[in-house]
Amino acid sequence: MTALIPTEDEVMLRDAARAFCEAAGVANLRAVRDAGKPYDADLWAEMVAMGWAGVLVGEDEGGSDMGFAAANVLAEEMGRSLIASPFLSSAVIAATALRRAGRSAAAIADGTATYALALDETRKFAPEATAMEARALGNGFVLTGSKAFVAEGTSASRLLVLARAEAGLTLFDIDAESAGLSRDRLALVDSRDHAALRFEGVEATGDDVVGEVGGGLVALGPALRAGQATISAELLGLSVGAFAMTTGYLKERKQFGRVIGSFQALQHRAAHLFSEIEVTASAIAHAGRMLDADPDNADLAVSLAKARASETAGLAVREGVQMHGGIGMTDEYDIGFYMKRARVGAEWLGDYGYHAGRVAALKGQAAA
Amino acid sequence: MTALIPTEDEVMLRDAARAFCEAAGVANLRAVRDAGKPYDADLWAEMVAMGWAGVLVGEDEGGSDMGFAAANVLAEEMGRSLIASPFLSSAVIAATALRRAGRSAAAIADGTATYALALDETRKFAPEATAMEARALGNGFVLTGSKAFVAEGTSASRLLVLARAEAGLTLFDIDAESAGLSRDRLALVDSRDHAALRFEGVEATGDDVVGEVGGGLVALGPALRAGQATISAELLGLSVGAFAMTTGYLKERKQFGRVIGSFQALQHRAAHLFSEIEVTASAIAHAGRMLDADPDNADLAVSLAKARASETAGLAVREGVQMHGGIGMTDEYDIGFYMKRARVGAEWLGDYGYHAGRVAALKGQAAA
Amino acid sequence: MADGGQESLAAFRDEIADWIDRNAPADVRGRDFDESDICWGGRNFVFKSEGQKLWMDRCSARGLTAPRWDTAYGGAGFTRAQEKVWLEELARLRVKKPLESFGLWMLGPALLAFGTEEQKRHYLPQITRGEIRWCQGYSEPGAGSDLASVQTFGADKGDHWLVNGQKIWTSYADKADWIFALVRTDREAAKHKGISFLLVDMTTPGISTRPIRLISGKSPFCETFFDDVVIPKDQIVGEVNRGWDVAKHLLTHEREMIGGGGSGAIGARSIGSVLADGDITDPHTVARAQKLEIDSLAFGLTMERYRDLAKQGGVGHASAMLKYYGTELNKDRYELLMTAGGSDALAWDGKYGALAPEWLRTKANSIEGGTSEVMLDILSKRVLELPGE
Amino acid sequence: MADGGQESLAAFRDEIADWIDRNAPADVRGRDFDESDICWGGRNFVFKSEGQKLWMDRCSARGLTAPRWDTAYGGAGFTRAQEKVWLEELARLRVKKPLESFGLWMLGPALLAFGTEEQKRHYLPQITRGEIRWCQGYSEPGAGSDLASVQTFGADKGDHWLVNGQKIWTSYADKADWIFALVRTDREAAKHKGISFLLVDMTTPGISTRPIRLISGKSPFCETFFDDVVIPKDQIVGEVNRGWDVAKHLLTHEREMIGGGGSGAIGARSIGSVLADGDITDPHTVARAQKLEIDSLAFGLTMERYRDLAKQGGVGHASAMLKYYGTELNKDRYELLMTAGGSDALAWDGKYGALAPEWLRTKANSIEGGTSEVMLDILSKRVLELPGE
Repeated sequence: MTALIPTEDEVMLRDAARAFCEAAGVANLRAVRDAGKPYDADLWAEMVAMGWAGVLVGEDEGGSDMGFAAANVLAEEMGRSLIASPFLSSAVIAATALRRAGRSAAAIADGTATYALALDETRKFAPEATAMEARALGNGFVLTGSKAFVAEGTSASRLLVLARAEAGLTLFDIDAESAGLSRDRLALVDSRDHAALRFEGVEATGDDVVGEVGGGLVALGPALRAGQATISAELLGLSVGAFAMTTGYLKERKQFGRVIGSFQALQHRAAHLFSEIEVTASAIAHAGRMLDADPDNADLAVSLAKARASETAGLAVREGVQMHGGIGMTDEYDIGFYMKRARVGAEWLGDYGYHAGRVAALKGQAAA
Repeated sequence: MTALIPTEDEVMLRDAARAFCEAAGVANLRAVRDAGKPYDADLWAEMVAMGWAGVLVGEDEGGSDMGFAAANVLAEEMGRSLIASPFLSSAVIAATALRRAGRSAAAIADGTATYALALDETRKFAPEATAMEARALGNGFVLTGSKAFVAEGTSASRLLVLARAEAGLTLFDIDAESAGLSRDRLALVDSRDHAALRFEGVEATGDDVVGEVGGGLVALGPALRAGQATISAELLGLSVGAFAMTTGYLKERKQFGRVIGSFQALQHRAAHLFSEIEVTASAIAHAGRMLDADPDNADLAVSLAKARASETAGLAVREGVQMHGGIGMTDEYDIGFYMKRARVGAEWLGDYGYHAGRVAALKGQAAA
Repeated sequence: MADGGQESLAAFRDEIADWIDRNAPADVRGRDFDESDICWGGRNFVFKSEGQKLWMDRCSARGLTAPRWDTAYGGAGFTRAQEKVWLEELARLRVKKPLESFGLWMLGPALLAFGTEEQKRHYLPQITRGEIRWCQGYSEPGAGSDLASVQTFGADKGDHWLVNGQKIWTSYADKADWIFALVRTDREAAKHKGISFLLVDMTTPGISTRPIRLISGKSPFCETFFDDVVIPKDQIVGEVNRGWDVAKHLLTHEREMIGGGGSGAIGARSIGSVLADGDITDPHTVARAQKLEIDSLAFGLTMERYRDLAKQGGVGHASAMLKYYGTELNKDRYELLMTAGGSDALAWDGKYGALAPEWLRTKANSIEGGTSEVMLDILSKRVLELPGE
Repeated sequence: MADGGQESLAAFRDEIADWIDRNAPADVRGRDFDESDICWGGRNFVFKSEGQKLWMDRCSARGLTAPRWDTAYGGAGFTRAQEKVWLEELARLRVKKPLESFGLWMLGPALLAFGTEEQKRHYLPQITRGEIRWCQGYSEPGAGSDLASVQTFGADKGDHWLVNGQKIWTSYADKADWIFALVRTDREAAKHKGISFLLVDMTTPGISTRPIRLISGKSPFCETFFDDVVIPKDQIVGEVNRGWDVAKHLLTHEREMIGGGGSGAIGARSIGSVLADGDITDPHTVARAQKLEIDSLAFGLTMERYRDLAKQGGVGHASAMLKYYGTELNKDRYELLMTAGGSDALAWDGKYGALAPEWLRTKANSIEGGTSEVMLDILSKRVLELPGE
């Protein structure tokens, strides 16, 4: 496996992505929120033009095919500046699912389509417990049920939907404007695009099935791993961004006649947070390498990354707000945006408890 | 219920106990250890003379009958100075069990007998899972099995033994020198008297049953609660003692040209520990009051006290050793004795996880 | 009414209960109240109902909006025991309090301690009658925990001060009639020595306010700007340049109000309300919930124990522990609630109502009224007596 | 041997494997080794077996006890890559290392960097041949983390220093032949400026040692006393009063050895070994075990990542993070093991062997080699560049 530090190519990609994302800055998310938009379409068009939407799409389909570690690099930089976009749902999760199933992902790479993943039905991530019905009808299916927490749910042009057919869980690729489908925007704390979906007799053909009928979890597996690793990278970037903002503040803010960063109690907490971020960064780097080198055995690496990233991001934003004091509580200041996104990111695609349980189970097997 | 602060009588008792225990000091436990003794018999004789052994024994039996809050006061002071004695096993647990069952505890009060509680059979506290056999034989029983972790196990003259008769768990009061009983000293880290016991056909008569045959847990319940509350008080005292030693050291030790107690990172950790100790002290005070006012409904208060005390003592000794630095690692210095006793005390009569589960279960009932 | 024993207190209880029962209108009785039911008084206050106004007026006529103040200042002259009975009977009869205000909580006590007789007779009855609503002007941008670093400056112009500067975190400044503010009146003096405690009519030309939006959404907090504001010399409490004494007095008061996170002022949802669905079984969340239950129970007992200690002669600076521990515990509680609530908890207004904004709001608990760091400093220096640098 | 490419390294591997196979006696092969198998060398060392001595002698004759040192100083002149192959082949063939010592780890590197050519040719071969066992005399009672506050004083007596004072934490001082020690040789100079790095024969009159008993039981640590000890002027490394430069060089070395708690030097039992009985199901212990697994895995990856970073140009002071995090993690691991082990874990020597003393011993992890507090200071000041007071 490649070393856990970035390759030269990855360093170049990171520098370019950082410059781009920092130019937009948290101001971009703030503007998106204040305008009530799902994300900045112009910014996304630029990302598409740079090949980001096709990062996991084959070159034969117009993708840049840079791989999972590269997708992590991009997500980390987006996390640092809290850039809102369909990158994770569409360019990572959907592109991986489609490609592994031998379907075209060209529309993702060229930006003509964006995807959302319609999976969660209750407040906690639990794919195996999916209840949405996919009733057979002729050569096709009729989908009935609801999805509770769908990222990019209002803006996506297409949906990956997991539903229960007679043969078992099955993954569908359907038009987001299908008849019988209603999408209600959820106003969540991170000001990004989320929706609750209701399916009332939505029709799907046999061609809409991704992978095999009854093989929905098999089809979804690689995509979930990719999404979990990449949201972890975003959370790492978010932690780094919040931490940089906080140490910057510690160096400039004065109280009681001295810079507050000179108070040893704050110094030790900052140094501890630095350590946690460094340790989490290793888990993220490892997950990217594993997905590129041996994707079907990356479960442990991915759950390790998601558990660490969720926890570290929580600590980074709690310390961030507290160390900023009163100003950190104001909407005018950016640190609160980090706290809100960290909360949603920690929950999405499995929280700390879920992934800790996965790590324990996978390690248990390994030891046996 | 009486207020959560000490009464005038309790303040007097505390002051007297503190003077006595501090005069002995940790040096007493060190001497006991170096001499390989279970405890200092002369010191215990003085405690008996002061009425401490009879703190829960009725005045008609020669006891001082001061109650559970008073027993807590004594245990807390013993904890501060790490005094080793049969106080908890004999004067608290056994005295409570015998008294509630209408049996004489006069021998405990006057010091002619000391008791040990032979209960745990595995590495974790689980009275309901007791497996030791009490086979009926004529009007009596034959006890066979083993007990793994018996405090005061080598020195006690009598034993309270929980065993499983046909009618259910039954509590026996037997001579520690009974035929068929062997006691092996366990060299545990706290340098106090512990033993593993083997019962090979030990005979007990019907008169040896405490309470009802099959009613062992009923007979033991009040005694366990008393013991759990009092070990909690000891752990609180231990925390206070370790903390006092530590803050004393912080005020005198110099590093890098200044007193280390002036380093803000250590100050904040000390202040946090102070807070934890204060919060735990309230739980201990409450448990004492509940045992005196309404002993049969004191389960929640007692488990709350034991959970808090176990956790706080752990923090107090870990911070204590770390803040002492290298010298804290030497046997010559006393802080390590606190760490070792805290570990044993946290385990005995149910650890944090056990009592946290009890609190959750009892609160769940209350809410239903 | 004399400070009688148990017997006369029982008679007092009957009497006051009877009075409440006869005078409290239906609008202020017998249901669960929320924040919108609070009567704040003041020139611009919009009463929620006729009964709300009637109840305030009836109570203030009897001095019951400030029961322990002297009758000369609009109070009822109650003892502490009598006040307790009054509050107990209100709670028992499920009748809400007639008036809440910063005037009652903060300025009143400051005037009673530091004001002139003339000031007491002028300002206090306006407060008890709910005529004037006060707000507090302490914090400034850039001051934070270092409250004494006041930059708002009042230039001495003979018969008045000409004040320029800016205050922040002035709760309800946009709704208040008057403000009590710390203003630097001597730039040469030591930090704590050149501050005065001034009273200012918010309608004075040059004063403007702007509400502050928090990460949790709308808030009662404002920024308040002073632009060449003229303040007559008699609108001062205490001596010139000795305003810090007054402020310190009030800060102690405020800390006691905010402290005690587990219950009361800060408010706390029970974990069970969110965890109860039974689908959360992962050991991390369960362990956190059990620990939070334990710590909350023990903290509740600690508040009780400290009240007992206070009665016996005070707890001194150790009360900083209640502020520290209570607010940190409350933040932990809401972190856990968010975890337990999962995606249902992420909405601004969702299945659990305003849980998410409440969670965000708790982050201020350990900042306002003295940060956790300041509390730990107080504990280490004043209680543990650890040395300074 | 030239620093060749992959091809010549493969040939080297064959060659060295063959040599090991032909020369390693049965006593040093093919079984699990424990601490008692370590060959420390020195005048007083009692070899565990004839084979142990034979293996040391054969290796040292080939320079293999210090493979990277120059052949002129008793080494083999290996490259880093060759040394790695040597160690890999030893591991693969399950043959133990011929010699371990503070001389190889610490004094050797210091002499190579600061010693005179004469010193190198005199002292280094004694080390590689296992003739002289060294110990380290840095810490003093009262110094603690503040290593530069050396009080042991060497009075300048012309051709020698007359040394008086006391050292502490001198590992194996009771078994060592010589000691390298920091001694103050100028009391007037600034703290770091008046220290010299001296080499002392432990048989010199006036030196005595006393073992230190730890809370975890017996230990290799000693106190070492200097009572009018005469040290010739040529027994100094580096310049007079510049010993701190040498010490700093060695401390960096030491930190790297102690760091990395999760594995290697510190050693760590797996949680599973104690938890596996399956009777521990309470959510607190299970959650802690899962978290520890996660953090240990991520920390292991971090050590790997830092090794990669180091190859690329160094990690600088950020390596203090490894020391801090690794040792704290190891302490947490042993706390958890004690909880999981319950009463069976409380014995000095019980069902889990020496788990209890190991647990107590871990408490020193975050003290020795720079306390956690010193590591956090380094991180905040050198890496995060937070300002001093």
